[in-house]
Amino acid sequence: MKIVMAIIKPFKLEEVRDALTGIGVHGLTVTEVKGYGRQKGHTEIYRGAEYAVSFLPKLKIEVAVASDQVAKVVEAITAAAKTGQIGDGKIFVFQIDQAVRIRTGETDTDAL
Amino acid sequence: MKIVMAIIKPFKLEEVRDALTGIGVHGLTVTEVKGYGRQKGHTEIYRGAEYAVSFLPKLKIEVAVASDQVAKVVEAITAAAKTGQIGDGKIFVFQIDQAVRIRTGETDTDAL
Amino acid sequence: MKIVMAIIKPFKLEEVRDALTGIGVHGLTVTEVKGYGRQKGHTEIYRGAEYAVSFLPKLKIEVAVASDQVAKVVEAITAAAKTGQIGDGKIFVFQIDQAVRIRTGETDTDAL
Amino acid sequence: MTFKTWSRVGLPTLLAAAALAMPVLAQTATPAADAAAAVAAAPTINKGDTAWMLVSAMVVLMMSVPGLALFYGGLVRGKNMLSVLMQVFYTVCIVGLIWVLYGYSMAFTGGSEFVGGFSKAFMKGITTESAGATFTVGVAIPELVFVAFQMTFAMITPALIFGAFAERVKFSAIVLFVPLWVTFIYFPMAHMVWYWAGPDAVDAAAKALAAAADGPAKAAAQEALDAVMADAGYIYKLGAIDFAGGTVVHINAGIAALVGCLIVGKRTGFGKEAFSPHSLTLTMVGASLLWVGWFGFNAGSNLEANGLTALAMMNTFIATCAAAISWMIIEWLAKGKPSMLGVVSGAVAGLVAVTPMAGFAGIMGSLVSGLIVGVLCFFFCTTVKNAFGYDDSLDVFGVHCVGGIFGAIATGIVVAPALGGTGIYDYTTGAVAEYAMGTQVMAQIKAVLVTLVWSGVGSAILFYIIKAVVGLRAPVEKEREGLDITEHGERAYHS
Amino acid sequence: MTFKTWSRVGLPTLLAAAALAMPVLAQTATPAADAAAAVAAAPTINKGDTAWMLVSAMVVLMMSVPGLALFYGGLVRGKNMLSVLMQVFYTVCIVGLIWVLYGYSMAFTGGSEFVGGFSKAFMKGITTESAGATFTVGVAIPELVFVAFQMTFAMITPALIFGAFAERVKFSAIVLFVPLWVTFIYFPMAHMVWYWAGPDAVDAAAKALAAAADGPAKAAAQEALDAVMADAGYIYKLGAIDFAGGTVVHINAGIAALVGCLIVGKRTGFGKEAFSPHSLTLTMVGASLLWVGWFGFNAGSNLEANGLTALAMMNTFIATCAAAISWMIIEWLAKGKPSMLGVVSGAVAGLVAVTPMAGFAGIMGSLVSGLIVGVLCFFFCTTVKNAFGYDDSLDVFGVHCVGGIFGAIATGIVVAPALGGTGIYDYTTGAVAEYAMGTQVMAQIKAVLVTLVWSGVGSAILFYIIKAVVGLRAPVEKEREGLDITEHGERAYHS
Amino acid sequence: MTFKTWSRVGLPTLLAAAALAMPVLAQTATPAADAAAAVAAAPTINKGDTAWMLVSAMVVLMMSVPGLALFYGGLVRGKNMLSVLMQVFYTVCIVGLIWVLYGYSMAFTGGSEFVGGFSKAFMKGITTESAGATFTVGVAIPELVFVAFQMTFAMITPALIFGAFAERVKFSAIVLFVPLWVTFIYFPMAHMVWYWAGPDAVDAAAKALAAAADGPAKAAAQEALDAVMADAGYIYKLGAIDFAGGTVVHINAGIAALVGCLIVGKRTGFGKEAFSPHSLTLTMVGASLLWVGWFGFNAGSNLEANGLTALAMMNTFIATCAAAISWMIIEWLAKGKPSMLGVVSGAVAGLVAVTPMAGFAGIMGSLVSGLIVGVLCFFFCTTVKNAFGYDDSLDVFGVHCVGGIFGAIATGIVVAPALGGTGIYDYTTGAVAEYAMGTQVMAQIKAVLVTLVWSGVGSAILFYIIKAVVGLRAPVEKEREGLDITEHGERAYHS
Ligand SMILES: Nc1ncnc2c1ncn2[C@@H]1O[C@H](COP(=O)(O)OP(=O)(O)O)[C@@H](O)[C@H]1O
Ligand SMILES: Nc1ncnc2c1ncn2[C@@H]1O[C@H](COP(=O)(O)OP(=O)(O)O)[C@@H](O)[C@H]1O
Ligand SMILES: Nc1ncnc2c1ncn2[C@@H]1O[C@H](COP(=O)(O)OP(=O)(O)O)[C@@H](O)[C@H]1O
Repeated sequence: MKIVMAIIKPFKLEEVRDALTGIGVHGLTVTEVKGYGRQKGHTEIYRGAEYAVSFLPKLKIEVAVASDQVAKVVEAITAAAKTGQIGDGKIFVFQIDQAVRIRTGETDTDAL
Repeated sequence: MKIVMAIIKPFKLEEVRDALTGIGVHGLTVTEVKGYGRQKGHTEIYRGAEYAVSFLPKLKIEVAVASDQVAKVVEAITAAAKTGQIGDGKIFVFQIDQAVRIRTGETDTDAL
Repeated sequence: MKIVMAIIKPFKLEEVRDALTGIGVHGLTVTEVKGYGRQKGHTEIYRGAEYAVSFLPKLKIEVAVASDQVAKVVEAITAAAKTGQIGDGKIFVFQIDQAVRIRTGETDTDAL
Repeated sequence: MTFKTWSRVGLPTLLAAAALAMPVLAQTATPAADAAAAVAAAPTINKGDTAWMLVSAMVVLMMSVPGLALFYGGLVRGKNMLSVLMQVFYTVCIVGLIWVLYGYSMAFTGGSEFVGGFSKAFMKGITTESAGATFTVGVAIPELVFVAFQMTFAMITPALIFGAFAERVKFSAIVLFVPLWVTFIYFPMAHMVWYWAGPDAVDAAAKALAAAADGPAKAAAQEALDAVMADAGYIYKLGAIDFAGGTVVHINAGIAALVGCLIVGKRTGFGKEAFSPHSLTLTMVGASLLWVGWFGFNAGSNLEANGLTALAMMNTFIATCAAAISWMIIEWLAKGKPSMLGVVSGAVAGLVAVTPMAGFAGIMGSLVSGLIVGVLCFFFCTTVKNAFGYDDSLDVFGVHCVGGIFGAIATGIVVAPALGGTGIYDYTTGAVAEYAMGTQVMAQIKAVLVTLVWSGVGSAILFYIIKAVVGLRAPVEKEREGLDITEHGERAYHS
Repeated sequence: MTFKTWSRVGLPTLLAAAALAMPVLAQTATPAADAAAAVAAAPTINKGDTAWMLVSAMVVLMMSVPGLALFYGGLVRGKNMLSVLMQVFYTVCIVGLIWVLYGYSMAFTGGSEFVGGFSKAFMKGITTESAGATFTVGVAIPELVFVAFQMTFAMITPALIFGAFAERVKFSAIVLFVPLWVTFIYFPMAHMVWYWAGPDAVDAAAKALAAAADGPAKAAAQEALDAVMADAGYIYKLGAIDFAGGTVVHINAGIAALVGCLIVGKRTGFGKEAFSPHSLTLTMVGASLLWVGWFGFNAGSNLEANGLTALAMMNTFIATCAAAISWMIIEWLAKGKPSMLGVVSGAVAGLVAVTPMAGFAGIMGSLVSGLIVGVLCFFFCTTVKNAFGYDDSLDVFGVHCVGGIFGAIATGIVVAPALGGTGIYDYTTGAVAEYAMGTQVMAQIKAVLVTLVWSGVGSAILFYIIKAVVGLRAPVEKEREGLDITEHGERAYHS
Repeated sequence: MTFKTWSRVGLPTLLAAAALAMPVLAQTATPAADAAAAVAAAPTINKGDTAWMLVSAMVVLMMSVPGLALFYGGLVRGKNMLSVLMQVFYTVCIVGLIWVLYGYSMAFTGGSEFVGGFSKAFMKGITTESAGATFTVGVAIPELVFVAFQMTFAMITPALIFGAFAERVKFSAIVLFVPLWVTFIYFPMAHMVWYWAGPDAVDAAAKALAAAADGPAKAAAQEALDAVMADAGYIYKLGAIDFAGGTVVHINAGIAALVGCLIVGKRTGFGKEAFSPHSLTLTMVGASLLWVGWFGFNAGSNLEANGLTALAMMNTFIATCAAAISWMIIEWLAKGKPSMLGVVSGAVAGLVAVTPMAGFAGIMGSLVSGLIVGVLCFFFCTTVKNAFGYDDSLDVFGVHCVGGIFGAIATGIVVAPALGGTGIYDYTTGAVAEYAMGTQVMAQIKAVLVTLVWSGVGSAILFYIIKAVVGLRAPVEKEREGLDITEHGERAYHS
């Protein structure tokens, strides 16, 4: 099993979710994060104080899937989250040792 | 060393924390997240606009522990977070290569 | 490739970011989290109700880097985030299997 | 506070008999009641008074929405915010409708000592020309502005109650509770405390008596005066004074709140989970708007814009300042830190306490009362509540009932002219009456007890009825998830 | 509402000719117009009226900022919050400047039936001594307080429009739109509906006619009266009544809003993404402050502080309560849950509907009107809007235009004395006129149609002009990122 | 602004001698002062004035809480929100208590030119019957309403200061600072600017002089008039005019703020970390409520409800609009984007500037003043502050002091009748005085300088005393963690 973690633009959430359910992935967890990268932020001005804001709002999506599904999932996310402009985000894939569904105690891919 | 990451229902936080301290785990990190899964959300209606809300508030708990403690930790969380109803959440376990306590520079299990 | 995940005190963000860009790391993702650990919280009192607040605001920083950079990155974060007082936080390092830049489809270290 | 349509003035001899009848128009006054009529013939309406009362009604609405709604709402968890706002807004609206249908009539027409009749139901007979009495002989205001002003009191009082069992009650229970409670508890209370024949009726009857020749004429005039004096509410006749509603509003709501929170039971997780206020900022905004609007409430209760109104305003300022500061100091001493919530809680306690005394106390009297009530309510909301372990979520009992009782009794003391108070005006003699503190304090205590019993028992009955009919509590899962989403299908905040 | 400087009173015979000339000072009145002048010579200013009107102007400002700004702002996403606040605040400020430069003059001086002239541009000739008419013969208020009061109406009206195309319009488009819209749409509308010669002029001319000897004197007096009656706005002369601005404010803004939202187009993501309101708490605060301030708006429109003002206040209370409750019930039935947003939306619908009838309806009349409008607007904001699929983001059309049309027409019904209304006063006879419902309702409908056409067509032209000049919409990426950061360089919230 | 109990009127000859004595009751007036007394005997109280002043006091409270508290609070980081709210609320409450204990007496009784006495300490001798002067001969208001109105000025002024060193000061320092500052800086300032013998005293003495036979009677009458004229504050006697408190409130607080922020030092992290405002929404709400309440402040300062009050209201509207728009334009030009914070900052700058001129300027005069002050304060808050590098966190100096100085001096210009101003009324002649701009501007400048020195030096001394006694700054770790949790044991927001 793996976790696919993607950093995406906030307004792409619905599309990514739809893409994933489209390929049979029915669970995921989303976190609001701030991203720093190549994409330039804005300057905010509050009277005399000017602040260059380099952290931009992003969403982090975590999807646990069976290892053989990873490629499909990465592809689906990439396709759905892409605008072609700087700041579209990243996908990282990790290994998971173990997964448990709290309600039933099921483990591994049964837990997903 | 491993990280045990659990997605739980928000009101279970105190119980999970107590369960963990009960087995000698004295550090953890909590993140507010939104979960999408089998548990059904609600419909929100704002005048004419109806939105099916499929992302539900959850908490993500991350606990770094020595590898030999993982089973105990998973068990403790499962027991404390369980209500038996859909949406109780998941536990995922990862491998950590390295841990450092910033204050002292201690590493690995000493850092926890 | 690895991900370096650090839990730090919120007001250290700018310094950590500067330290990282100083060593050539130009991307990272930040999450607001609550930390439970050795650092004592406060008691909040709302009229008759007193609550011991044991979860303190922290920031989680995630930086994906090539494996050979990990040591440098850990060092940089440690140096920048340290105040020497309890609660400075932790650094955990994981393995990543794969990385993708959504915009271009580049993978692995090219994606960072 | 007082109110009578002028139609009845000049007819004191008919009063006892006509108590339940529709008001007879003034133009039909029998020439027999000449002396009285001559005096009462010209109650004048001053546009300055009218302007002030229009403003007062307006700002008392602001006390409810958004004032009270924010004061309470800020103290609950974010997931229950809308349920609080909804309960308050609903209460204001439904009471408004009931008020014009029959509430005003039940409170402010003659009838028994305990409740008025339905002669003004549907606002019958009230026109833009109708005049209503003030506290000054010969001075009237448009009746409609009095209707509006008093309506805003009826709107806010039941809403006060909900703080005691916030975050766990079904909205349908609230929907049912409000109409029942105002009908069976509030309107009678308002009638018992505030209904009387009005200054002109008393004055006219007293003057007629003075002018009457000895013999049967004198006896008839005395009887007429007695009838006028008897045409008043039960608590009014106990001799208790309540300038702006310490009994009717605060003790009344406060005891209902305690009863309600005991019957409803504690919030799930009480004592284990933290029920942290989701926005003390909003609570502070609410408290501030309560304060601002409370000038309409207290100083407006004078029904005129004069020096006494200004005194009521000053008292409302100073008791509030004093209680805020005394809560701050005692909390600093007892808990180690002075909190913002403490200061604004003290302010509200001060406002509650000064309500019955606003137009009776001297400024130093309300200053001292404020200092005391801040400490007293702090003690109740912290030590006493925790000792008993009931979950009066937003301290309605500890602030409104305790502060209200203190204020009601203290009013009997600070009204004393010797302490800088105004004394109590006697309309039969046209002068401030001799003052006997023991008597007055006893009258105040009686008023408090009657209120506690009436509202305590009555409210308990209503809560049990509602529990039987639709149920009081939301199911635990709904409570966990929050009433906003489960009861109202919406959430207060999105990012 | 009405307004004339007293300078012109007493000079009815000169009126037609002098329509565009600078007002002649009263002191220069020709002795020839003696009878009229004698009557009109002593319009008195009562400080109670002045106090009430000062307050009214003050709270109508509070309706805009923060009231409307919060009501609207709470409903948008957090990333567009400041853009809403900014649009409202800008509108208030720029309209204030335009008002004193030439707006007041365009609205409230003589000229054609459609728009006034520039005789009072730059506040020329208006001093602290200038008096302005009320609706009562012989009663005046300082002209400057009328200037202030009416200014606050002009400030809020254009701001209402923006709700229909919130979250997607360039600020520069707004900057341009407001001055154009008030100049070409609002000031003429205000003139058409509210401008007339004033009660004293009519009364004086009528009395002069009555006093005139038969023959040429009579004919001259009749001519003078006709001239006075002709000195009024187009819609006023249609016989339509509008107490506080149902046509001028709500229908006017509501139809401009619909036109605007059609021309601007839907928000990016409409129908796909959730546009959840970022803070219904703020929306509730805004709605509450709108309600509080609306008493200034509606009851202030009586220009005096008397029993009729109190009636307007009560109507404003009760229609609001009724509409809130009826929206709540219909939503509960139709959607399964009663929402807080529903209740406050109903309240605003009630406020809109009662605006034209506030001083004309009886309390039961406004209660029934409120019950109906709550259901009607619910139906429009849910079913109708969704059926047509336009993106009137904050339901300006569904609440203000639909509620406004309902209110305007219903005013023609509830004003009927037989239904408890006040009837319509005839200044030429000094009594309430005979009432013919058919005629009145027809006049109301005509007023509605004229407003819809004038504002609908005029606004469309303006929107297209602005689209051509600076463009209406923000580019999609800016819309995605939020207008706060992209248009104003700041964000509403930080932690 | 002016105030005298009527007790002293009619006794001009006794004035100089009695300056520090308790006021003699009017009833004891010596028959010798007959002519004067005859005139002064009948100052009448109008309920319209009273109603307006009650409202004014009410809304000036709303300026502080929640207005100013939100305006400031929204601009700090969330972790310091409650500390700001607490500081403002505490200030309001403690100043209220001090005001009735001795503050009012220090400000508004005779004494030296620099400060009053203690004759009215504890509100001694002030009853519901006490009357206080307005600016019009023969017109009075209840003294208690004046006490309330002026109290609200004293409440807000010290709270303005804290914006300059928000987010870093110990609460105990604030607790100490406020009583000291009002006692030693504010009350004397109010006395110096606003205390005078009142219109009736001057008028009576002037009439007595006119009526006096030549010879010793004339000399005595002249002496009496001189005594009356001498019975005034130092700055008043400089000939400076200040309608609603440009010097007493804004320059006074603004310079104390600058001094305080220099002594306290910068926030930890200044220049490195972003101190982003946690809620510009709240700041906008605060600014709006400040504006609404400011009508009470400025137009209320006329102490009557008449045409001049309406002028003060219009000026308060228009200068604010103008300054908001001019700040918006200059920011758009200079920084590329017009910000919401900019618009509301401009509005506040306009309100500050119009304060001293509200009842003196013509509407076009305040429009131009507003346009200028918006640009001026923008320049100070951006360029000048950044150049000097001090950390006036919320720009108290840049807005209140700079805007106040501009307004005070501009008042000397726009008051000119030739520029549409009202001119300055001379009570000795009963007419508007001859106007000499140079003289007036010079008087205004002197008043500014005296204020800057008095408050600048005095405040510095107080800050150093407090620094020595309890310390000014919170320790760095507490500052980092936020003052809410460390100083008050609570947090503003929970989810
Ligand atoms: N090395 C990294 N480690 C973790 N997150 C990263 C890293 N680099 C970028 N990110 C995340 O990806 C987001 C997008 O990266 P950015 O460089 O702006 O554009 P792009 O994805 O087009 O390369 C960033 O906002 C950040 O959240
Ligand atoms: N494949 C997944 N990857 C990551 N998180 C998941 C996954 N499936 C579920 N979750 C998380 O677990 C939560 C609970 O899952 P859900 O399917 O609703 O119920 P249950 O835990 O009872 O199976 C979800 O809200 C989501 O946060
Ligand atoms: N075992 C753990 N697993 C995950 N996070 C931890 C763990 N222990 C501590 N943390 C995180 O590190 C933060 C700092 O830890 P703490 O024990 O307070 O101080 P220190 O870092 O000085 O040891 C905590 O607030 C928590 O967020």
